[in-house]
Amino acid sequence: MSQPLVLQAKGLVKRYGQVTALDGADFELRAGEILAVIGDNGAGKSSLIKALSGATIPDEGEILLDGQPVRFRNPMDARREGIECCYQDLAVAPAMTIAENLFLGRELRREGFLGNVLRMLDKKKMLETAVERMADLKVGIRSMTQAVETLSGGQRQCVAVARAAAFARHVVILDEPTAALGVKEGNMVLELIRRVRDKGLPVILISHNMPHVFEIADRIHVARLGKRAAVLNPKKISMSDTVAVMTGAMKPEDIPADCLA
Amino acid sequence: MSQPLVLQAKGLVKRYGQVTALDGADFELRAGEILAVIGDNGAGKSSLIKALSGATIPDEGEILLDGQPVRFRNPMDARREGIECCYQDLAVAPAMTIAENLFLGRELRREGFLGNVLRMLDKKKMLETAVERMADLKVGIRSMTQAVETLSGGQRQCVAVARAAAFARHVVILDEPTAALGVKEGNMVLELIRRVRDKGLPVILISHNMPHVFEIADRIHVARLGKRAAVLNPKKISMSDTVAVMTGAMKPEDIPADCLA
Amino acid sequence: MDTLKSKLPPIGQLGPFIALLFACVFFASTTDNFLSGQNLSLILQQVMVVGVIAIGQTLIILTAGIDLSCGMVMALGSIVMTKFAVDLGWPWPLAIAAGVAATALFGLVNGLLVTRIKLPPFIVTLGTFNIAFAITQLYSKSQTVTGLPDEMTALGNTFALGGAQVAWGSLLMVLLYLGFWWWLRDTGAGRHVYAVGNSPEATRLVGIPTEKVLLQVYVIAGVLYGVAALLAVSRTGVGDPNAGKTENLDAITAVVLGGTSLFGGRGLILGSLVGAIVIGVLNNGLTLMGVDSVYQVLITGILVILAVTVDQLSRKGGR
Amino acid sequence: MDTLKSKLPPIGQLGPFIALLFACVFFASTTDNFLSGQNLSLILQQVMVVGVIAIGQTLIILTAGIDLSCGMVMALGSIVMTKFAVDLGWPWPLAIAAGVAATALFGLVNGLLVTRIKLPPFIVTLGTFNIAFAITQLYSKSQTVTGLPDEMTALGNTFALGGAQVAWGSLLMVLLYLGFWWWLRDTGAGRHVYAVGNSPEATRLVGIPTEKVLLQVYVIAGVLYGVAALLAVSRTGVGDPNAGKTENLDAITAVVLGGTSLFGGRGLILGSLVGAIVIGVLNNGLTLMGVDSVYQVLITGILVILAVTVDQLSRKGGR
Amino acid sequence: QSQPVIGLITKTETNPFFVKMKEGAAEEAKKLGAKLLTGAGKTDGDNAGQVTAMENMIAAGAKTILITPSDSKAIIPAIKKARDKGVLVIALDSPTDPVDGTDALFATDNYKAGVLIGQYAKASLAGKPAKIVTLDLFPGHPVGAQRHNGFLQGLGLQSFDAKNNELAKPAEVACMADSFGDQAKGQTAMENCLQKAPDVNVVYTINEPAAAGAYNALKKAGKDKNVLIVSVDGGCQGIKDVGAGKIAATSQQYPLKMASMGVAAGVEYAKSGKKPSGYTDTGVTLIAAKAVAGVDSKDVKTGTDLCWGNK
Ligand SMILES: Nc1ncnc2c1ncn2[C@@H]1O[C@H](COP(=O)(O)OP(=O)(O)OP(=O)(O)O)[C@@H](O)[C@H]1O
Ligand SMILES: Nc1ncnc2c1ncn2[C@@H]1O[C@H](COP(=O)(O)OP(=O)(O)OP(=O)(O)O)[C@@H](O)[C@H]1O
Ligand SMILES: [Mg+2]
Ligand SMILES: [Mg+2]
Repeated sequence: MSQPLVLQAKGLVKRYGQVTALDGADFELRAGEILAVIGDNGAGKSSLIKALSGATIPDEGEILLDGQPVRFRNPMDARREGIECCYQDLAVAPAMTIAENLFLGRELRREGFLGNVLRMLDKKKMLETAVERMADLKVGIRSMTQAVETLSGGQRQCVAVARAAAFARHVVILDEPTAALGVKEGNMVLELIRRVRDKGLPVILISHNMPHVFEIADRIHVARLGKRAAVLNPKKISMSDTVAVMTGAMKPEDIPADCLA
Repeated sequence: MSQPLVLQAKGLVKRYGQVTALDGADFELRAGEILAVIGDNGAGKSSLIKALSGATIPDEGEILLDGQPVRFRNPMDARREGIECCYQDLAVAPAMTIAENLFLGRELRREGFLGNVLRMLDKKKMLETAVERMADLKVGIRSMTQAVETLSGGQRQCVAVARAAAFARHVVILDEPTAALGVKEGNMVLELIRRVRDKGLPVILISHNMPHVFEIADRIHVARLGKRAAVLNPKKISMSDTVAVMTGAMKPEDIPADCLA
Repeated sequence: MDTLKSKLPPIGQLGPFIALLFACVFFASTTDNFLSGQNLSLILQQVMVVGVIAIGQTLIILTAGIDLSCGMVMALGSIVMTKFAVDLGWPWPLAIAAGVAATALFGLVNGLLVTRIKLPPFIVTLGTFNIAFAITQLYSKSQTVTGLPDEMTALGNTFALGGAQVAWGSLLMVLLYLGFWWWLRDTGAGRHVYAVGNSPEATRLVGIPTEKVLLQVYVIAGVLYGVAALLAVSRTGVGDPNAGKTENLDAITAVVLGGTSLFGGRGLILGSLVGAIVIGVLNNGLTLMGVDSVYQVLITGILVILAVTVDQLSRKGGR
Repeated sequence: MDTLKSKLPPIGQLGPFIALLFACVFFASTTDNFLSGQNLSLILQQVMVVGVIAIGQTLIILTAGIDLSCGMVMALGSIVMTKFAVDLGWPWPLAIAAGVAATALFGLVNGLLVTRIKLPPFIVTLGTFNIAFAITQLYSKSQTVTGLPDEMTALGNTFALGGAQVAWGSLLMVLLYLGFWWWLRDTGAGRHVYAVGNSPEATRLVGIPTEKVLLQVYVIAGVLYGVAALLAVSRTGVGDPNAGKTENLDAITAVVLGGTSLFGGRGLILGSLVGAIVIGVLNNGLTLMGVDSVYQVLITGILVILAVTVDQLSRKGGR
Repeated sequence: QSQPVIGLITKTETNPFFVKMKEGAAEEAKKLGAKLLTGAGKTDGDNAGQVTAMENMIAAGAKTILITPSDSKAIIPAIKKARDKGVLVIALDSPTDPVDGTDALFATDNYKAGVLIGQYAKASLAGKPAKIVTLDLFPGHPVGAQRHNGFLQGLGLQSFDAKNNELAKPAEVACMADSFGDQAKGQTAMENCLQKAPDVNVVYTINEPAAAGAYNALKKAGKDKNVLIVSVDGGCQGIKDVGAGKIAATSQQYPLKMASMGVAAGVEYAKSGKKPSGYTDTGVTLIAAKAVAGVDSKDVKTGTDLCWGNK
């Protein structure tokens, strides 16, 4: 139960003008777990994971990776540590193809002279890999050389999710990965999350879909008003109590101790 | 049961290059009903409602409003008929404020000379109305003069939903309005949809959220591969059978007759 | 709270004003007569043509377009109005109307090409730049038109205002700015200009006739170039076929210095006025300092960059 | 299927070529010697300077930037390389290197201002346009530099190719285009240029160092302007301090005619070559037809608009 | 025998001086039955554009090129290429450097034009100390430098020689600004200079549009009576302004004459193969409404008759 902490944050604060998106938020992710993060709209979930993945720099607070303090100045720093994130607003380049988006910033080069010296891309291999990855999600996309802007909302989301899952070496962060997905595709993403976890990588999953959360999460981090309200154990607490905590109907101190995690 | 048909489409076809998004889709919306449209990602749901709301022009097929054939050449034509649509990619102007987005293209003018001759906007009234509308959705947004680009994903969606609901005089179309919403906010949108229906307006609701669909829909239109696979009666059919029809596991002809609607 | 704040421009939009202030303080301290009322009103006169052109340019840039033809269209307008008055002997109000009609027509052509055939504004207006230039040269036979009726140059006359002589044309420019500021801020049509520039697709989807909005902007800009033509005529007292070559770059510079984004949808039209004045102040101040013309070019280059740097830094945090 | 299709440019990108074809057919039928090998190779020579500048301009425009300074920086480069060779007596390879270093430095300055202080490229390069002009004038004392070593003008020499005399410089231009085409299409660095222009925020979020990509593009463009400077020197045989004033507009026109979007992220670099050639063909063909020079301006304006119209119509359906 | 083809390349499209030149050439070509091609640089000082125009004209079959070189040195290699192909090249208006770069030169001396108005200004001042404003072309333009430096030379002040492209700035010059030869910009420049040097008594302008702009500025400031404006060109409008007392004196040049001489030489070359050679000075005449002692000048009537070689 007390696995080592992989990613940890203490007292994160992020202000946007008069709005305080994060108001002293704490966070703990353990090795090999699936941690769900839930909360009302505007509770600061996206702001939290943006700080964890280097997309924004928090005004206050500290982040520890494997117990060591780290400072991510940009997403590259986080990526270098093997943290991959699928953002809520997807972060895809609409005019570029699916294959290109999948490998953006992680392009495969050819072998030998062409790749090492001329730095030529191995487009064939990238295309093949893209076909494979998207097949995993069972999403019926005809051609990987289609521009992402021609995809349906759900298809686009699959591209972003597949990218994050494919390249992570340390932590995978998914911000509402199933929001636009159909029943089948949503289940495929849950399946994918499990596979990632089984490879030993911890996953942070933000979701508003309670059945999904209860199906897959090992622990539930409840965000409320820019803070962490509680961490719950989905095996002990009921779905309705969880929603009550989330919306503030149930005070954190009223939660039975055995439901905490 | 056999209410008059408000909006009807026959044999809609829409092709994008090699991709056929709509492949002879039929559609029927009855007066005063909530019609859910479900289907896999890429099944052509968004393409269907875009054709119904004038956002795209179908290559083939016809659309009838109150039994009269209509040709929408652009969203303005549909709006003039009182059809309002909340699109999946939201259609908001990110740099403009929430209040401005709510009233975009439907601005309120001042009374008297200032409004009629100088066409001056009544910003105060628009602001007040915006506060009211957003309060309906119980979404905690501090200021209506905030730019939409500073909102969280769910807050942004609320803006788009509120707009469509506020201005419709004939038909309301919502494309995955609850996808990014939290449990509480999602329920508020369902509540809003009911209120709209109770005013007598029919609502088209696209959603991947089966519990929502079964909670609220009067009939369920199942889209599959660019066609209408079936129209189901949620009071008779089970959720799992519905998913089976949607994914193609159950053939339309195998559906028990009393489950059709 | 909402209402008070929404009446003041956000601090981020004060950048251009700060840059102007810096420039003024600098020249006030390095030259003797920069701050004299007369010199300041002179600067206002010198920028009135570019200033009015920059209004039209701002509208177009707010829709994510650009207009390279503005100066040449203005030159054509001034030739048409002066030749109609002098050669054809039309009464001056009609002659002026003819000139404005010519520039409005060019605006209409630009607008139609942009909205109907969906051509990029850069190329369309580059084309009409050439066309307007050639027509101007051919129609005027490259000859300056002189002997205008006094009424046509009346806007160049001045009236006393607290010691300084202010030209009627400068006043007109300021009034036009205030009018369009109000229009953009307080009318639906004005807000739609921002919306089209900010997100054309979203604007179309909510049912605003985006093409009509665009077309209207190009025509309004054309009319404004006609007003600028009248100002140019009243300033120099002639119809000059050689005018208008650099006004496009000057006007775009004024707009960008004023903080309006070339990507459309964001900006404040009063900023363009400030931008135009900054250009005039640099030109005037450097001449007063007695800087050699090559060095003037050098320093202008540096100061333009500095001005936007000030603007950018004053916006800090407002990512 | 995927692979075959991905090797051919989509039909929508053939627009510029079609426009070029139209222009050629038109001039071939209205003049005698337009289609002669010699005339065609002449056109290639005439566009080589703008053509090479347009490569750098394309890269910058693909990142949603714009470079107004390109021509002036080129002029500065040609003055530096010729004065170093003639006045300082440096050996020609070193002198050329010095000129290219100067233009690359300007590219670096542009890039740093754009990436570090986040200034709009339009204003930054307008500033460096002025600065480069002033430095060129001051350093050359506005005097043309003559008496160059033959090696410096060797790229202007020609070799026989199937009856026509082709300049080495034209060949270099074409090779550079092919090289950058490959680079943009087949290397990660090239794809990142598109990504930054298409969606800077998404590119940043996937962990690509967007500022480094931008900076690199501006420096590469600077180096290309140095190459263009050498081509200009070898074409005219002198170092000309008054060169470079209109190359920015010409190059941007070539890029836009070639179908690249000024909003970044979309376009084909070979289109810019075609665009540059279209400009050269219009200029050449109209002179061959004996059209009066004012009418040439008029017709150029109309034809430029027609060229993009053809492009636009050939794209139909590809909304 | 086919029609002789003659190409005329001016510095720009718009300057009335070059427009007149084109008119003169067209008239002469029509008279002599030649075909005239015209071209120009894109801006003043655009050498590359002139080179391109020359190449295109030769490709179009021109055997004679008349050119007003934007850059006297930079154009030389291109002219050499043309002459090597047997094309007759004649410089109009201003010489190339070296002068024998072209077969012949039909031109005017811009430096001398400056000297003449300088001398006129000196005589008019009659010993009063000069306080000068110069409204120049723009940085780096040789003609701008020649007229400016010639003017100062004529005034007897420190100056540079005719080959220098820098502008001299003796102490008597209170303000220098660029007018780009444009009336509106000339007016702006003069207004600014008046702020700096309110007690100016001599204004030199690069051409008559700039002079008209300067006059406007002076008049608005109520100083038009006390200031002497001198200019160069001698266009019909400029001479009118001399007559109206706006401009005190201007150095008149003769573009029509240059052009018709050039065309005639081209036709002659096509017929007989005879090339003209050497420098033909088409002359500069000082035109002033009020003659001053010690300086030779012609009156406005003569100027009007001759304006740009009308008759
Ligand atoms: N760039 C920004 N500028 C200003 N305010 C911002 C910005 N980004 C976020 N906010 C504000 O911070 C608060 C938290 O936003 P955040 O996106 O973290 O919410 P969230 O929990 O992810 O919500 P959702 O479930 O709707 O995605 C919101 O009130 C939002 O308006
Ligand atoms: N502009 C376009 N260009 C090319 N293909 C398109 C375009 N728009 C949609 N498509 C294709 O049409 C198909 C149907 O798309 P549509 O958006 O209607 O699906 P959907 O049912 O709304 O899916 P989702 O549930 O993911 O939103 C998809 O395969 C998509 O790739
Ligand atoms: Mg979020
Ligand atoms: Mg959809």
